Amino acid sequence: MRSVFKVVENRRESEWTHTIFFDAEIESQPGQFMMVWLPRLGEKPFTLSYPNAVTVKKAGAFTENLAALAPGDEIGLRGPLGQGYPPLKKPALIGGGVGIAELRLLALASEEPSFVLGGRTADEILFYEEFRELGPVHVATEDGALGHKGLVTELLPVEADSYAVCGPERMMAACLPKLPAERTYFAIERYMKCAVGLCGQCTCSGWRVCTDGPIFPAAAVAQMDDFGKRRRSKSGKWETI
Amino acid sequence: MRSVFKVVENRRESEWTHTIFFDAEIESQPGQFMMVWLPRLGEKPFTLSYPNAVTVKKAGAFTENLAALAPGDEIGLRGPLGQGYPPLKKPALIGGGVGIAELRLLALASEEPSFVLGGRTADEILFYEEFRELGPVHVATEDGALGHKGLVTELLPVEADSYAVCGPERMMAACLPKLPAERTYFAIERYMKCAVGLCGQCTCSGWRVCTDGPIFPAAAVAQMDDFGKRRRSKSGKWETI
Amino acid sequence: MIPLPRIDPPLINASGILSYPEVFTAFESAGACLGGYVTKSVGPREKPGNDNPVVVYPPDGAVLNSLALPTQSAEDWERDLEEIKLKKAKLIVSVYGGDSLEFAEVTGRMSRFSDAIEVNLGCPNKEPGEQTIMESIGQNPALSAEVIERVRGETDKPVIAKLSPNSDYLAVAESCMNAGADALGCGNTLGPGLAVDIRSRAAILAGTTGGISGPALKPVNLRMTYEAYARFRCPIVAYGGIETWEDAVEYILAGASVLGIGTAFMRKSTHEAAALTREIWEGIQEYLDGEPMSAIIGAAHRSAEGGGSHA
Amino acid sequence: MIPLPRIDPPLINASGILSYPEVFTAFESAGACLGGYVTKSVGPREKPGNDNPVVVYPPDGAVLNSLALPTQSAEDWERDLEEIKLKKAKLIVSVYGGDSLEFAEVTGRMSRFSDAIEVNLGCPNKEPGEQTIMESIGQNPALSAEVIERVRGETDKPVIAKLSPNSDYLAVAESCMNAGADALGCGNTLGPGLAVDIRSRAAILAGTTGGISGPALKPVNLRMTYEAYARFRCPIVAYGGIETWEDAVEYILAGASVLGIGTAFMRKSTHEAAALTREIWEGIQEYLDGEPMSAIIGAAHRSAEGGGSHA
Ligand SMILES: Cc1cc2nc3c(=O)[nH]c(=O)nc-3n(C[C@H](O)[C@H](O)[C@H](O)COP(=O)(O)OP(=O)(O)OC[C@H]3O[C@@H](n4cnc5c(N)ncnc54)[C@H](O)[C@@H]3O)c2cc1C
Ligand SMILES: Cc1cc2nc3c(=O)[nH]c(=O)nc-3n(C[C@H](O)[C@H](O)[C@H](O)COP(=O)(O)OP(=O)(O)OC[C@H]3O[C@@H](n4cnc5c(N)ncnc54)[C@H](O)[C@@H]3O)c2cc1C
Ligand SMILES: Cc1cc2nc3c(=O)[nH]c(=O)nc-3n(C[C@H](O)[C@H](O)[C@H](O)COP(=O)(O)O)c2cc1C
Ligand SMILES: Cc1cc2nc3c(=O)[nH]c(=O)nc-3n(C[C@H](O)[C@H](O)[C@H](O)COP(=O)(O)O)c2cc1C
Ligand code: FES
Ligand code: FES
Repeated sequence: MRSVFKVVENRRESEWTHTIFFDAEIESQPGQFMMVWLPRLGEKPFTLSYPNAVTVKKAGAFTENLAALAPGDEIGLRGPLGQGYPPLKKPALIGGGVGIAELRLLALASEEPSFVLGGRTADEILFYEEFRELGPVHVATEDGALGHKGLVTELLPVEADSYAVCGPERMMAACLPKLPAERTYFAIERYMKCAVGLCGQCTCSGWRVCTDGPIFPAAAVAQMDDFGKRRRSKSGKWETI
Repeated sequence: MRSVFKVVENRRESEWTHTIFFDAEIESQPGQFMMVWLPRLGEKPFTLSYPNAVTVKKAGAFTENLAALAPGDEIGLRGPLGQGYPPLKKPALIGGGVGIAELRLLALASEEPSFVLGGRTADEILFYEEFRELGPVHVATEDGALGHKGLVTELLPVEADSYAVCGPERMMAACLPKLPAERTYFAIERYMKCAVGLCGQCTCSGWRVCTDGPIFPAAAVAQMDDFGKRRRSKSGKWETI
Repeated sequence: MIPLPRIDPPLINASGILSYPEVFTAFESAGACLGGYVTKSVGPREKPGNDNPVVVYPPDGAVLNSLALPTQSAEDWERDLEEIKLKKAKLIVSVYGGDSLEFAEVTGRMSRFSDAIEVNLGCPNKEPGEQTIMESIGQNPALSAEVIERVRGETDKPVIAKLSPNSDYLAVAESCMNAGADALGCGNTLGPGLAVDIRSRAAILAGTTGGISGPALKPVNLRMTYEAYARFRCPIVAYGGIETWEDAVEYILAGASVLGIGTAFMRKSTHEAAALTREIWEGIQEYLDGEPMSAIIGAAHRSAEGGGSHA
Repeated sequence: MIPLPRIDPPLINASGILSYPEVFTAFESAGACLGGYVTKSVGPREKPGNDNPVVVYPPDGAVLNSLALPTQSAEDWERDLEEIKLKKAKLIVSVYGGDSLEFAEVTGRMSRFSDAIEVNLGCPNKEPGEQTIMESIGQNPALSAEVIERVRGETDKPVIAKLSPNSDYLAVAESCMNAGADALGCGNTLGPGLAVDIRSRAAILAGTTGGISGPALKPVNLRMTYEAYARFRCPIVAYGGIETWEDAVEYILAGASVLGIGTAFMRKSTHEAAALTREIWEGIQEYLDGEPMSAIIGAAHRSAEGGGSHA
């Protein structure tokens, strides 16, 4: 699917984060992603936070433009792409930063989810109220404004039947040894070009994140030497994570 | 559909006519046609006489080759193409020459068919025994060897609920005024190149026989100035019929 | 420059598709929404073209044809065109020849019947032993210019130079425009391509290779339209894989002012084909939403200039 | 002529697809039936290529890409290739440069890692302001020969000259073969083509146009393979729309001895892609029915000569 839709709402979630709603509902599996196209500005990967919205953290020129869209503006979408989560039983959803938004549709699709969320400050704990209605929410903030003062990893382990982790890669790498490999899933991010498995750009130890992922079982992630360590930049040159 | 099959039987029907059976059954509507391809020799239009056979009258180089195929030889088929007959109630099937063969599948698909068949000699009345088991058969031969001595048109009119005519165009043109326009169908032949409506080569008064026909209602045929008169040759130049 | 006749709606058939005057009349009587019809390319002398098979259509939207320009003689075409009775559609006669003199001779005979002359510089098919027009003329800017100049001398009707996507078409177009062409045709078939039957191990087309038309051709001829419009801002008649109104709009935004439909008529009866032309034209009109079509011709260029960089 | 290494099975990825050594290793570990892997084209200096979007896939089997040869530096590629640990597949390094000296420089660095060097003469993509290799070198027989000659001087590995279908490729191939190429690559992407978004009225690819790959390309590169084999009877590595074993067999009958798969991996996970390679190879083997593949390479030519005329 490749289509251009109209923005219907720009909802400010925090200082850095906006949810952009558009006039179409996309059917996807939680964990799959979309390539968001802004005509003449670029195309980058985002996960749906609602069937009709993406939640965007301003990180550079493209996300600045995306977060500034107003009702009536055009937004192009290609997808859904990649492999999402399998159905999860009573999962603990462990999110950091804007990764929290990427867990929202998974939370809605799961039975008895619980949440372990981290951010620099209270503002960054997206969907906090909404998640509290779905299940227990444990929070860690670096400035201590909400919940535990410190890193989300310090809240682990927690009891659950399965685990889904989405956040900065170093946070995820820190979670890896603390969670049971056979019941845990990670959402890996890499620089994406084609997003359909052709160019090889998004490799994590040889597995193309756009088609083999972005969701990988922890057992596979544990075999990936590059995880938490290095990734290929736009030219293919290695950069340290 | 475009495929190459193997010939399984070459059945001699008469001095000039052979039925070539191949190892596949083609689903078609009676009246549709196939482009028969002999690799490196050419491709020409034929109507199925069985789901797995065409009946061929030797008329030139290609049909000589086709009629000489032996078991194991290759035969390419493209189709079915064009518009066949609508379902016909108690039809009289009026055939001349190899056109008789083109009526066989229609006969099998029709309730209570009757037959009016013509040829130069008895040998040319194809499927005579088989048709007699399906319904009454009226025959005219030019040499009087079977049935009425003379032309098939001399047997008309006959009683029937509908009429299907397939034979040399001058014979069909002679039938036209003798049959009720609203219940009669003609099978028109024209020189075919693409057989899929592109090249325009097969025009009869502007109607492309390969896609608008080869089966046309008599009411439409009555409006065609070219019917029975002229057709375009391989180059597009008009030739008289 | 002589303006193109008013082709309304701005849809026509592609040359070599439908081909003959009586087929145009049948289309008109079936309610086809075509504002003009283009003849099969008319050559100077009768020529049967390649033997069958002349078309093969692999899956996935590519059609290969190797008709190799069958034609009756120009005299016989004159007789045919005298008979023609189109109600309101315009008639474009497509012409070809083995050299510029033949192109001119055919144009001289056809001019009086036609509302525009389309010069076929790009057919990639040939009979065994022939050279293609594309090889002998259409790839050569100087020879193409000579053809257009001579054609120009034989007609006061607008002249459309129909290009091959397989040539250095901007160079050819440039010399054609300088030589007096009024519009560009973008374009003829691609390739040619080959299809091999794996069972008999033979090339399927009797002509071995065939020009590619249909959806597979669209991105290439769309780019040709885009680049030609950017360079010449002249009227462009676009051909190549137009099957839907969206395809047509893409070509218009790239710079086309007339849209030609060919392969999309494949396997369609006259009534189905006529319905397709109506759907395409209705889709374009809905898209226009009251704007004149001229307002959006080439609009993809304006936005490329207006809108920022590849950030 | 230096023979190609034994690539068994004779299937490889296409350059720019999968691209990186660690991806090759993942494919091998997933049981892919590829007897060789080709790197992304390696250039002399780091270059990010075009911005996104770099691919667009209209319906009907055409993919347009405008990656424009992103590359890390040749030094960084050396480091990457030192790490590589393929079990039995051969490694082909694809090289490019802005001129023959750069091609030679990269070849000199890559030669020791590779079982063959593939020289990319045909990429139709470019970053804004650049000239394409195809425009600057690949369309010019003399410059292409200069590239091959210099590359030849830097390696004792077999050299594959990978051609563009958009050029006068037989002339380019001729001069490459004379300059010391051992095999031909038939070929790179077609066009390029354009895709326009009708809602925003913008070209979709950031690079505006992109090379066409996938099924739409097959008839053209199949013809290139056929013609190149007829002329040179040399080893041919064929690329373009190979999705099934039937596609592969068509190319073999036309003259290919190695088959490259690119776009067919689109949207496939590593395990799905590996399964596809197995299906293709199994299909070829069943078709061969015990015959060696060499017995059918170019068989479509033999039958064209043997079998009658176009009657
Ligand atoms: C599968 C996936 C899902 C994602 N989902 C979301 C989401 O829901 N919300 C969200 O805010 N962000 C998400 N991201 C991250 C988002 O794509 C980047 O933040 C965005 O591309 C940054 O672009 P920029 O031009 O604003 O920043 P830049 O200044 O270009 O870069 C900032 C950072 O973003 C990364 N980045 C830039 N371009 C790409 C690219 N093409 N592909 C991947 N990473 C890139 C860079 O590596 C860099 O680390 C997701 C990334 C992936 C791979
Ligand atoms: C819809 C249709 C169904 C047909 N069904 C049958 C059938 O079931 N059995 C049968 O014996 N014949 C059938 N024919 C006729 C058959 O196609 C021709 O007899 C055959 O093409 C002659 O080829 P040739 O090379 O042997 O003869 P040629 O020497 O080439 O020509 C002999 C005659 O056949 C006609 N012919 C030649 N080529 C073509 C062509 N490409 N398309 C149409 N006519 C051609 C010529 O006009 C000429 O009148 C059918 C024709 C059409 C149009
Ligand atoms: C069967 C066939 C015959 C053609 N004959 C001609 C011709 O005589 N003259 C010409 O200029 N182009 C000819 N063409 C090219 C078409 O006019 C058109 O440029 C091309 O097919 C692209 O359009 P399409 O994809 O809509 O078919 C022919 C194409 C086909 C498929
Ligand atoms: C995304 C993409 C990137 C490519 N990059 C390169 C490249 O770096 N070097 C090269 O020689 N060819 C490149 N090509 C061309 C392919 O190697 C191949 O020749 C072409 O895609 C045809 O094969 P296919 O239809 O199987 O994809 C690329 C093609 C695609 C689709
Ligand atoms: S982004 Fe191209 S393979 Fe994943
Ligand atoms: S044979 Fe081509 S249109 Fe009928």
